[in-house]
Amino acid sequence: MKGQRAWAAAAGAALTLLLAACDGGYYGADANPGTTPSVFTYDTYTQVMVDGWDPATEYSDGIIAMSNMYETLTRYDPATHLIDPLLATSWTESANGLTWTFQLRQGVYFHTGRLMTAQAVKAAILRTKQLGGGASYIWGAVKSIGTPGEYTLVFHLAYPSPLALEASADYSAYIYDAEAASRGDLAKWLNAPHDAGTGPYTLQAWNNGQEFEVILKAFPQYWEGWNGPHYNKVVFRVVPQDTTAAQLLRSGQVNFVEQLSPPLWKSLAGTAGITLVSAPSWQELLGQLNAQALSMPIRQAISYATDYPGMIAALSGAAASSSGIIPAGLPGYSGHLPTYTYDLAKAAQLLHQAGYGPGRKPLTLTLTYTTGDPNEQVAATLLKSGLAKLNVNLTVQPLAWPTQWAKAKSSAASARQDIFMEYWWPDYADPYSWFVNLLHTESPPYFNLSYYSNPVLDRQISNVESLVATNPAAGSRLYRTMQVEILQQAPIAFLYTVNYQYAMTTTFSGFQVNPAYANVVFVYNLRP
Amino acid sequence: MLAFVARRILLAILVIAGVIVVTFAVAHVVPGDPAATWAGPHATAAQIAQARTFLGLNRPLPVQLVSYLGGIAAGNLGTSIHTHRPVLSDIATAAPATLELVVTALVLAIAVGVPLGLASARRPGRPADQVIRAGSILGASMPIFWMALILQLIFSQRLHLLPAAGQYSPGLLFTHPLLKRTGSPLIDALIAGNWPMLGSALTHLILPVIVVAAFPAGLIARLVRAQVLDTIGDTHILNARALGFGERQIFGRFAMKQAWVPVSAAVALLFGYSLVNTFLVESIFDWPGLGSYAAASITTLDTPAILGVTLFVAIAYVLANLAVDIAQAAIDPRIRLR
Amino acid sequence: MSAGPAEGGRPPDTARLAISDLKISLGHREVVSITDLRLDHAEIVGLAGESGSGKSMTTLAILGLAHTIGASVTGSIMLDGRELTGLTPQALREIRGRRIAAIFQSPSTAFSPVHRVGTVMTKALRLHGSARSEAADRAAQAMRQVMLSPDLMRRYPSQLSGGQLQRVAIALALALRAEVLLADEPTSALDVTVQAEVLDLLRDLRDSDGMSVLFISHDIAVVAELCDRVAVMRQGLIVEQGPASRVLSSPANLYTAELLESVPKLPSRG
Amino acid sequence: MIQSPLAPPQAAVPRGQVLRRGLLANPLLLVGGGLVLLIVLAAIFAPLLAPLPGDAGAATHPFTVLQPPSAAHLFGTDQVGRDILSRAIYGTRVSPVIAAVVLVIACAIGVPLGVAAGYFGGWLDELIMRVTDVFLAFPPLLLALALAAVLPASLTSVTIAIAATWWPWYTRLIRGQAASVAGRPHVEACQVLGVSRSRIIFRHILPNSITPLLVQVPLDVGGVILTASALSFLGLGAQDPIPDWGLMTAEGQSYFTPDWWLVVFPGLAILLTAFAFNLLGDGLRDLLDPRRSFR
Repeated sequence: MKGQRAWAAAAGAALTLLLAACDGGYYGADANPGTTPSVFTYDTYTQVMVDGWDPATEYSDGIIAMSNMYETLTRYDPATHLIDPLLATSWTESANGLTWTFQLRQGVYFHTGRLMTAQAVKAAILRTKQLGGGASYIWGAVKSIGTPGEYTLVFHLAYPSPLALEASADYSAYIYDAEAASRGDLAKWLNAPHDAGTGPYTLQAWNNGQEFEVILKAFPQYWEGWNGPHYNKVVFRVVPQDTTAAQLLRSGQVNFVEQLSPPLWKSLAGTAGITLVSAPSWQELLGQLNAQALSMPIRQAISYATDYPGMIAALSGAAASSSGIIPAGLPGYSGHLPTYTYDLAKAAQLLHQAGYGPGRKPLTLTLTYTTGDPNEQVAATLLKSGLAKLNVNLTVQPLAWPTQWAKAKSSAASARQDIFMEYWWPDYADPYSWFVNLLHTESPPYFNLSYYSNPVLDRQISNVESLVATNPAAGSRLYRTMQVEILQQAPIAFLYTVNYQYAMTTTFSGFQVNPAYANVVFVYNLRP
Repeated sequence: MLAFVARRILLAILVIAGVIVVTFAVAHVVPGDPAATWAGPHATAAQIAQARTFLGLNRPLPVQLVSYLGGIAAGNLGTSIHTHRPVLSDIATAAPATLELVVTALVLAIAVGVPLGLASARRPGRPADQVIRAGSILGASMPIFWMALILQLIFSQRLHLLPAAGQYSPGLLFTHPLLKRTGSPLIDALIAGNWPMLGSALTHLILPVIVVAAFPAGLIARLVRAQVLDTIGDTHILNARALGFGERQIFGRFAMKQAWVPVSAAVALLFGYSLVNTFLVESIFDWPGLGSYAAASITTLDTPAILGVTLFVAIAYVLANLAVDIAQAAIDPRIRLR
Repeated sequence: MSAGPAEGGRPPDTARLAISDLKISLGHREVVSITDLRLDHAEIVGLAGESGSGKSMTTLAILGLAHTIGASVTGSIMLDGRELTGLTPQALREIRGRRIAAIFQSPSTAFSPVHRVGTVMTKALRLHGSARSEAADRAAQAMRQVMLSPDLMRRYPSQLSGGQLQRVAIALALALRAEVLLADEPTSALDVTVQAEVLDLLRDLRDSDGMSVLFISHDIAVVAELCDRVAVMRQGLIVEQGPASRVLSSPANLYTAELLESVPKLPSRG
Repeated sequence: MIQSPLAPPQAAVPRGQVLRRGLLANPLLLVGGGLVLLIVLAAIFAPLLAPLPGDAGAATHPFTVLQPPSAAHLFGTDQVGRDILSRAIYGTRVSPVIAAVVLVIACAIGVPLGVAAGYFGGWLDELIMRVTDVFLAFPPLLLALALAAVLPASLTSVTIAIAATWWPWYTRLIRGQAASVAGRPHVEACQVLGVSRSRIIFRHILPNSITPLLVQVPLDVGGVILTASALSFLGLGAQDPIPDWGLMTAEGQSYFTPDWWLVVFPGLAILLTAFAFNLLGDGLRDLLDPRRSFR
């Protein structure tokens, strides 16, 4: 055999491998040759769809995509603090608060082609309620649903509940075609993935684990129509490095960046073609303290060892001080709670009670946070620094969000972390979400990742919503009582409240921050 | 020659089998429970037990090894935990981008390294030689991830000369759509005559290629220098001079042709080395190849994916060495006799 | 020409190669100093001496390659009356190979191991002005002249024996139509029968092609057998030179006598 | 014998003179040696040299984050206000020390195996060398990376992962040497005379086999430092607040566009350290083993 032939054979083999690797089609998986759609690209540092595609149960970061594919009966308006109509055009509440009647919008089609009727909405809500995942507790008060007319829906409640508000939730409130899979398994069909919403955009491609992760295209039969300027494609692009994200934004390759490190965000000020938007949020950074592994004095000590002013200073502008549990702007907020301060002496004293602390035996704790988020990294480092002065060694592990969450939910208690750092935001404009998700007894754990269990608190949580609906003052008092108790028990360290720092191109207008829908951009509302 | 090729192929197969066993061993030092990870967060104890049975983790280790080998023989590298797709198809999706980067970098490294090495050998010990030598040691001392960041900082963030990241400008996908044939946008754009896309792919390639090529170029230069200096004292070089050949031909033809043998062996080594280096730089340049996949697998503790990539790169490396062995035997007949 | 050239000086203008006052230095050390050494048309001159006596350095100096090992050269080297020292590298390259060819001690390393021997031959011929087809023809013809099949040109050096390679080297000199052949220990690495064949070939070249050969060897017996005239070299100096028959039968220099004594038996010339 | 025309005449020169000449002829070796000396001194006297030694540990200064280089902080401060100069100085105690430990472990595994393979030969030799071949079939760094990825992220894991993949080089290096020493007449004579195996190994084989290691090990220090830094950069090694240069670079990545000093200085420290050891190793090789000018 001659050398040239050997080379040719090797090259041929390599080429075959290359060709075999490709499934044909066009780059970008979606680009439709011959058309020049206007594309909106949303840049995020972490994977978007990690909790499945079922609108009834999805309860994680998928909201930023799902909110453009699915709609709810109502939507919270951050400007007026009122509930606006969406799929429902109007609603009434009976005097005793136990019967709610919703009039539905007519001529709305699901992406499956079916017409949205009262029957269809009822089927979706009942399925969501029955599955019990996500934020399905919002339908918890619903005893039965009547459909007296084709577009009239009547909810009969077991106890008073603010249903119009709850119907605006960003999770489990989506209205979808429950018969999309006919007789098949709907969850399986949805996770294929497919979508069955009524929203302006419909799923075009999902490239799981890849950079151009989710691609949505316009739904031509959208009820609000496509007159006037709108984006007709939405791309969710995962870029873990925020310096890269900033560069992509500068060159116009992405339109919106969800999060940048504060100095990087500030450095973009004055850059031609870029707008910075900063706004207070209802999103908090929490440290859920493993209540099964750590006694109360240790949890309190950790809360005292947290350098709150330090975090806010270090994150210059991206963080605001936390006020207990409920962020300002939500019912139940109180500015005068016995919150923790950065007090190492008190922390040392508490640790001594537990047999640890300076001069005693060392304590080793583990903390997990989401990789790619520099702010969480700073918070974790500062916490570690504070604890180190107390003879507590904090092992900090950055993990991709799906992995971090999976580890926390591990059935083996030994595999779980001591401190779980994550963001929390409400499911609708109400604080209930914090209590029912993070603090109510939960087995197996889902979001109660402090594994905290308190029967008294559980009962209070069960009552608080109906109390708010019937006696707001008493409801407020109960919220306050619960917050005092939780701060005392310290299953969660409330690190800070996020200040949104978005960066976006100036190529569109109409963006509005809506803290009730964390980090969501309602792309249809933008005018390119 | 045929016997030589057959023997080398047989050896390569044995080595690959060993590589698979080592990878399997690495997979089984993992602390923690792969079954629990697989079964997912909602899993009950029974579901985890079921997952353990499904993954075959309840069987004795030798049995698991045999089925692992069988799986690999059938092209099954397991399922990725973070993409939920077969690892092999993930690798197939990512490999073309990495090959585009590594092959271009090696071509650049040879194009730069060989002339530098020859220049160094022409005047050994002189300032130019010392500078080239120091430069190549500097290349070998360069933390490649840092070099990537610094080049990005200078050429893209500060001077705005080159794009920071990506394989091409995605905006072009809509104005100049490109059909996927080989998985390398560079080659595909060339085939399709899609010039805007080709330009975009080329400018996006510059920084990552320089970073990946830095060490190989230095190493090739030093190797060429050493080999040429080694050869230049040989009688046949004297003979060539006595025949009236000029120095340019002496170095470029006679000495260099002999140097290609060790240089090509080094290129195989550098191929493997550069594949691994992409693990460090692809995520910086947002390059959708094996390196980004491996980096993502690391943050998601995705053991099957990490090991799949490891195995794939190791096998590619063994095959590259095999190809070079055979090519060398074709260049230099003496090798066949060894 | 059977009688060989007569003893005594010819006029310098008739000498093919005339070396006078040649001094070769390595750094500040003078390693060779030759007052007078000449090579006539169709003559084989032996340059004998122990290793390290400066014979090979002389070869390099004649080829104009002494600088490649860092040596400097002064004095005069005349080829057919033309001064070689001081020529430009370009002019020297045209003479090397084309007019003065050289063959070296170990034939197995004399050819690039990664080129076919024929490739080197045709490259050298084309370098000196032959067209592609002419180069191949001339090489093949020269191969036949040294009793080798032209097919061997397709082989790599590792596929040829030492004797074959030395013949190829000589064939190359022939093909180039060189007038002077510098043969530096051309037979030392060969066994006795092959050695005899090569020596016969050199005689042939002298007799039929009129080639002048400077035969360099440490082996006084071989020199005695082959050469018309002999120069004996020691520590860079020529200690004795003259017709082979005279020098070898009645050496004037003590060193020559010593060299002769080391040979078991004086070969008889026939 | 006959001298090759090209071998310049060489007079015997005393060894010390060779060394001195080598040093003068090779300024790079002097530079490398000097830099290595500085790095070692920095590691020893880090507490005296670092302006804020506490910043190499758990201390943070959240009110002075991301300060550019100034008289107060020559290298600036990082995202939690730590003095980067102090951390960079303390960094000399991290990856160079890892390199030392890795090389000691790799020698401890590689040398005995190499000696055993070379001295005993036979099936043992076959077994050891085939295993070695398999390890060497992985590109450098790859296996260490895979191993570090499945182990918990820590410096110990990194050390284990690199050492576990580094020894085969030494086994191969030692084996050839040991085999040739074992074949020497005086060793064979010892065997005939009934000298115990352990005595032969420790008195004859081992001392005569490890010479190439003296050349190779210094050359490898830079490589191990780069490997360890790379693993830390990927998050597989050192964890905050350990002042590892690779980790500092990784953490600085989120900030480096406006705040370049977070990335520039730690990376420069890696570059300089690896460069110093490579210059030293390279020069030592030229000096001790001029024939093997390239591995």
